[in-house]
Amino acid sequence: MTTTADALALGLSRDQALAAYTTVCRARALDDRRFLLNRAGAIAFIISPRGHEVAQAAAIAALQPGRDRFCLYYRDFAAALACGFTSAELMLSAFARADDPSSGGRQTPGNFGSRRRGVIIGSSTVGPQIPKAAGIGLGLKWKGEGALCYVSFGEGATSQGDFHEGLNFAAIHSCPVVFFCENNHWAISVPQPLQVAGAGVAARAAAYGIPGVVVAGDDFFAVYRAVAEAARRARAGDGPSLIEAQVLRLQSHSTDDDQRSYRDPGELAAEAEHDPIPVFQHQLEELGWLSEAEDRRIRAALEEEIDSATALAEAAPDPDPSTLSRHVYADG
Amino acid sequence: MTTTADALALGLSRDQALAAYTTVCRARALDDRRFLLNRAGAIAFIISPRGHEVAQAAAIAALQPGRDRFCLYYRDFAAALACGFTSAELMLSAFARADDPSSGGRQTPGNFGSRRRGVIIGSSTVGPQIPKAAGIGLGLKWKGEGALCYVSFGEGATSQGDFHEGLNFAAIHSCPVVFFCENNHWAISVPQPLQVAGAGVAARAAAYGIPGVVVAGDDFFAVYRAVAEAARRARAGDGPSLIEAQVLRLQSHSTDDDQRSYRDPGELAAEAEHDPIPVFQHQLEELGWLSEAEDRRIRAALEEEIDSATALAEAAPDPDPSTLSRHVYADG
Amino acid sequence: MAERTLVQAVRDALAEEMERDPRVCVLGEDVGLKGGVFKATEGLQARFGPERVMDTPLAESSIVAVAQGLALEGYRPVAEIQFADYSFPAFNQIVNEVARIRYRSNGDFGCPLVIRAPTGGGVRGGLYHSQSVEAFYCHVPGLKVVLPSTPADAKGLLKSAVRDPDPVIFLEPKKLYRAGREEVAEGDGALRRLGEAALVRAGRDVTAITYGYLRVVTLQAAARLQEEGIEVEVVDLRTLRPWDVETCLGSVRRTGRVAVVYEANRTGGFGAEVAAELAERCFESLDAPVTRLAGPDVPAMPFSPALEQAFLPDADRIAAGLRRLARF
Amino acid sequence: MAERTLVQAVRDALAEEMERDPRVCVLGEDVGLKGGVFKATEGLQARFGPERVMDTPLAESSIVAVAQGLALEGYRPVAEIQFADYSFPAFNQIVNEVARIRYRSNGDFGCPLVIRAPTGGGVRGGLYHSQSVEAFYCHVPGLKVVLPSTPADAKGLLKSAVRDPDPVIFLEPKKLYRAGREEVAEGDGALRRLGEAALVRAGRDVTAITYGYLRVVTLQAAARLQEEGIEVEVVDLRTLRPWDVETCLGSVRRTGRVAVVYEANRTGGFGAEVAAELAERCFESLDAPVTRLAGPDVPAMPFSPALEQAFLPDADRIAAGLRRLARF
Ligand SMILES: Cc1ncc(C[n+]2csc(CCOP(=O)(O)OP(=O)(O)O)c2C)c(N)n1
Ligand SMILES: Cc1ncc(C[n+]2csc(CCOP(=O)(O)OP(=O)(O)O)c2C)c(N)n1
Ligand SMILES: [Mg+2]
Ligand SMILES: [Mg+2]
Repeated sequence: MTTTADALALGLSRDQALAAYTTVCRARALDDRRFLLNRAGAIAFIISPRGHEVAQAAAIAALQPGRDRFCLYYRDFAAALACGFTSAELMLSAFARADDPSSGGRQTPGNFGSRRRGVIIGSSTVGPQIPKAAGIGLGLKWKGEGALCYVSFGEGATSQGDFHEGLNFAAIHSCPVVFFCENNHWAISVPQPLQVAGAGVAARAAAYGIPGVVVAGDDFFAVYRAVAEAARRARAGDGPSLIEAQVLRLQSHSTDDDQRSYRDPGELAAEAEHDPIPVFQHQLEELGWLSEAEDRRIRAALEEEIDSATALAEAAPDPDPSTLSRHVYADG
Repeated sequence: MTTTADALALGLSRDQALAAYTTVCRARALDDRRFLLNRAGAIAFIISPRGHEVAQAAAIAALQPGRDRFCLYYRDFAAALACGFTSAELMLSAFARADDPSSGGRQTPGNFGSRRRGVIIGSSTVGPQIPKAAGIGLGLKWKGEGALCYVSFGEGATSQGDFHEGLNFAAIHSCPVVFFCENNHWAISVPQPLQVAGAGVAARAAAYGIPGVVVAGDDFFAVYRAVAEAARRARAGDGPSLIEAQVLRLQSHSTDDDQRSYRDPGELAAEAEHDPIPVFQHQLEELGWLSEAEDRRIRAALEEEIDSATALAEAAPDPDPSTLSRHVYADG
Repeated sequence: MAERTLVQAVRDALAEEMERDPRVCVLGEDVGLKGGVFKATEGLQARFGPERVMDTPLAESSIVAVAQGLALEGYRPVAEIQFADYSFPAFNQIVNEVARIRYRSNGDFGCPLVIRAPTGGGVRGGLYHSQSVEAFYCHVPGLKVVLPSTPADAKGLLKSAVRDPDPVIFLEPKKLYRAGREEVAEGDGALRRLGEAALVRAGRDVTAITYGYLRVVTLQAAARLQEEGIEVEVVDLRTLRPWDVETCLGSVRRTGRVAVVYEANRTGGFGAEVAAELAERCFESLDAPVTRLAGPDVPAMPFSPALEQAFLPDADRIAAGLRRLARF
Repeated sequence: MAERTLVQAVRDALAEEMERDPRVCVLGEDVGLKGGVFKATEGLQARFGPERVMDTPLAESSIVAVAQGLALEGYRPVAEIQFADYSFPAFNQIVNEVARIRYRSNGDFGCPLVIRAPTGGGVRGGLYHSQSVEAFYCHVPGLKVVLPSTPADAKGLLKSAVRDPDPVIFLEPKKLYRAGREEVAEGDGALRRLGEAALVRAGRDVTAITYGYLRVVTLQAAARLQEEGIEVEVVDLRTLRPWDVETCLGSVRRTGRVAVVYEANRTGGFGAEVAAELAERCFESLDAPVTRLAGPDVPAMPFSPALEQAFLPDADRIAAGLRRLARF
């Protein structure tokens, strides 16, 4: 775990750290609310970021939303918030409303997209964003303005051929890409040993002659440092890096899944004790950057924010059925 | 280069080595004849194994045709001969005759297949045989009879997602597979630096936790040793290995290509001096296993063999057009 | 005989075939302990072990490639692709490799394997869990394509697919997985031959040829039209490649009117093949144009219920199309 | 104006568009120094440099993915797939990603790119260098599909494809690459609009709708039939998605007889869509069944010339089909 001294050495300001902490708490509060809404039958389907939030927020904190590009995946709720999505917007997407900024209710929630924010709309398909990020990186390299492309995915996605093709291309052309794997050791019910041959995801970087780093996903500062270093390399023209953040999946894969049917109860119980949010909170307290009172204030404000986000989304209109055939082509 | 003492230590008999040498010379003689026939307009299209023959023959010499499975690729003429294909059969395929044992004239030459010989019919598509070999290896592992699956491909094929998927699967399940890359540093006109990021093909094995070995493809004994070791591991249940044999492509990619249009003339001239066949011949002479007279006898016999193979293939009938629709399905 | 849902019937078919033939094995993402995301393989790993029921890495191209390798070694693999939408990463393995191996080897090799995948929409899966992919595979010589819509058909056709010497794409309409139950036979008594359509409702006025989930909706439309005095004959194709041209021709020659009803994108859908063939071969019996009632040309069912409903042909729309045809 | 072969016209189109618009770039296997295996990009790397004309690794999925990434950054990439048969490893990127990005983002993103690939048979390429793949892509909402058969069409349509805001699959009949020359205009004067068929021969007895290499053979058949007093009207679709329904309807309503002539595998080919649509919409004008004259249902053209010839519809076979129709 990063020590206080290490953290201070990163040059991250208290404001930045607290903003990230707020993002993390916002993601969690949103998630809690979505589960309530799901149980009440108000929304259909949830993929939860629970356990990944700190790693996601740390990664984005080390980058430059507004300047960089972000190819996120379906579990990246905290990352999306860090890129500028609001609670209300994510609620609109949970309710599949017309004003969902990502897709107007067309895609399942978790497929984040916003051109003006540099968040490239993904699909539910696992893997294809990885070589796409290499292409975006190539374009950014040609532009020469120092922007980079961040792309995230689970360890399951690394099994796809597209993972290999993307890393190979980006490495050959020194594309400014940060490959960020959120390794929660499970792809739905398939555990890492049946998914990833060899020592792990980061160990694959060497195959392409690029840096590969393993980092504890509940250590905000460690993730921040790893991504900041990868970003520095990318912006300097030194090419891509692969970062493997080890996290826990503190929920089932989705509300369509029940992990108790395939996981060891003891292991599940033990993991439940390792929520990364208290760890981050504790780090901030150690640094003297967060008091209990401040924490309560943040969380209370978030409750209100999410109340109104929910109210807004509940009241928002569904997509007009007559728009079904729009945007198949540019002139449609 | 392997020394005489090294070679003797491999336990390979003189007969075995001379058989492999004969295979190498047969492949070359066939190739020479095919070029003559091509220039005369008698056959349409050639992919040449020139420069790869010694590596191919060495690899197959370390395996057990009749017991093992072989997924070859289009440049594997010496490998196919080592697996039991005859000169006449390969000529039948060059002429696209009905009796071409691989495909009855349906595929371009170089797509070798024979169920009874354990040579799995490939397609012209680059890459798909690699994960297929993992599946064959899985089946062989289940049977538990100690057989293995050998699969070969160029370094260009390693860029395909299928390469990654195949190695990952085979490594996870310890499938008895020998992955053999014939790295000639060119994929048609694309040189290795634009194809393979990182240190090279063998360096990718570590990503999957399996052995990766680079070997000089003109050193028969070195290739033999590497493949024999990989085979030993595979049969013992220790899983797959990746071998990268560095070879030269002493011809253009195919008769549809002219490498002088994209390669440096000096480099081409220098490479032309490095034919692996004289190297192998010299090694055998050093060992006292081959005399000049013996060599002449072998080559003279091959000339005759190829004369009659050509005569046979020239006279053989074309496929009957009425068979066009056969074998789309089992009952057709 | 026991009452079974469609997904249970799939599971029973797999279990029976694995019991019958030790070469049969199952592989795919999450098919093991979890039993598949739709539970189609539930309990099979406990019963047959982790080799015969194998969780694969998340890589569809290799799932098909490994299945093919196993088939070449004499096994009878049944690969699950978690959603038909995710068969595309395996498209090259399916089309260039699996489908063409018999032809390219001049009959020396065959590749008996089954690729199962849930297909179609209507379960709020959004754009990437709702696609209808049959047209892609129906255009590939060397493949067979099956798309059942009842528990008994699913079981009987899957058992036949497993025993078939050729590769079979087996698409299961996910909206029907738990939509109803029916008595399903056991063992060889359950077998249904590939390539045979079912005349599921007799009628003299209009023929509706359909398959998959829209069979259910077409039957609803037919019931409604009966009240108006229009008798609709409904044919469920069940197997799309090869499809049962004779049964369809027979029906259309009787009624003189035919609509092909399918959920997939209209343009280039498999219904175009059916319509084109019938239009050519029934020309002299036709009293009205061969009509297609199909899904719109948008990528797939959106997640929003409002849009999902706008996509999926319902009984009203199908009835309207058939009524128009009857009155032509 | 200069005389150009089809492959030269492709090259000219690329050069002109790259000259006109600095965002246009070319990528693919061997497109650089070698200039492509068919020389469609010859000289472009020397002229525009190794970034704008980039040799990629041998990995089609990433070729399309990288092109897409560049498109998202505002470039106008033209990706070459060396043979249409090798587009299948990229099928997921093309269908699930490229084609659907505008729809899934509700119009926020677009993906203007062109994927060029030589298609079809007749050059002794064997089973894996001869396939006709258009039906797969024509079934995908979000894609446009172009398949020209003359130098001027190739140039004009490729230039329009490069400027189109949507992804275009641009298939080039390799058998016609060097089959003949014609005068081809330069600059914007060369432009041809996507979606417009060409009525390439007028005739009052039968309509033949075709595209690609078979346009040539259909015209030969039409010339032969003229000697017998049968006047064939020939329509070259040129763009398959969207296809020019109106021009086809107009012709069929005049002649009352129509054959759709295509080289691809008959079952589920794009000709099925054309036939189905015309059969439905011209019902009252038809004097004979809408007929398909297509390639057989075998994987592709075999390497053996005897078998290749048996696959490819020739003028005799097409004339026979049209004659039957005229006399129906
Ligand atoms: C190509 C493809 N295959 C299968 C799926 C179904 N699926 C969705 S998520 C998932 C598991 C992904 O695991 P991982 O990449 O580790 O990410 P995690 O969900 O654990 O964060 C699977 C199999 C899919 N969406 N896309
Ligand atoms: C999927 C696919 N893409 C492209 C091609 C065209 N092609 C045939 S061989 C070749 C180069 C292969 O290079 P490499 O793998 O290094 O083998 P080598 O020919 O050098 O032995 C290419 C691009 C193909 N056959 N298959
Ligand atoms: Mg995971
Ligand atoms: Mg090579």
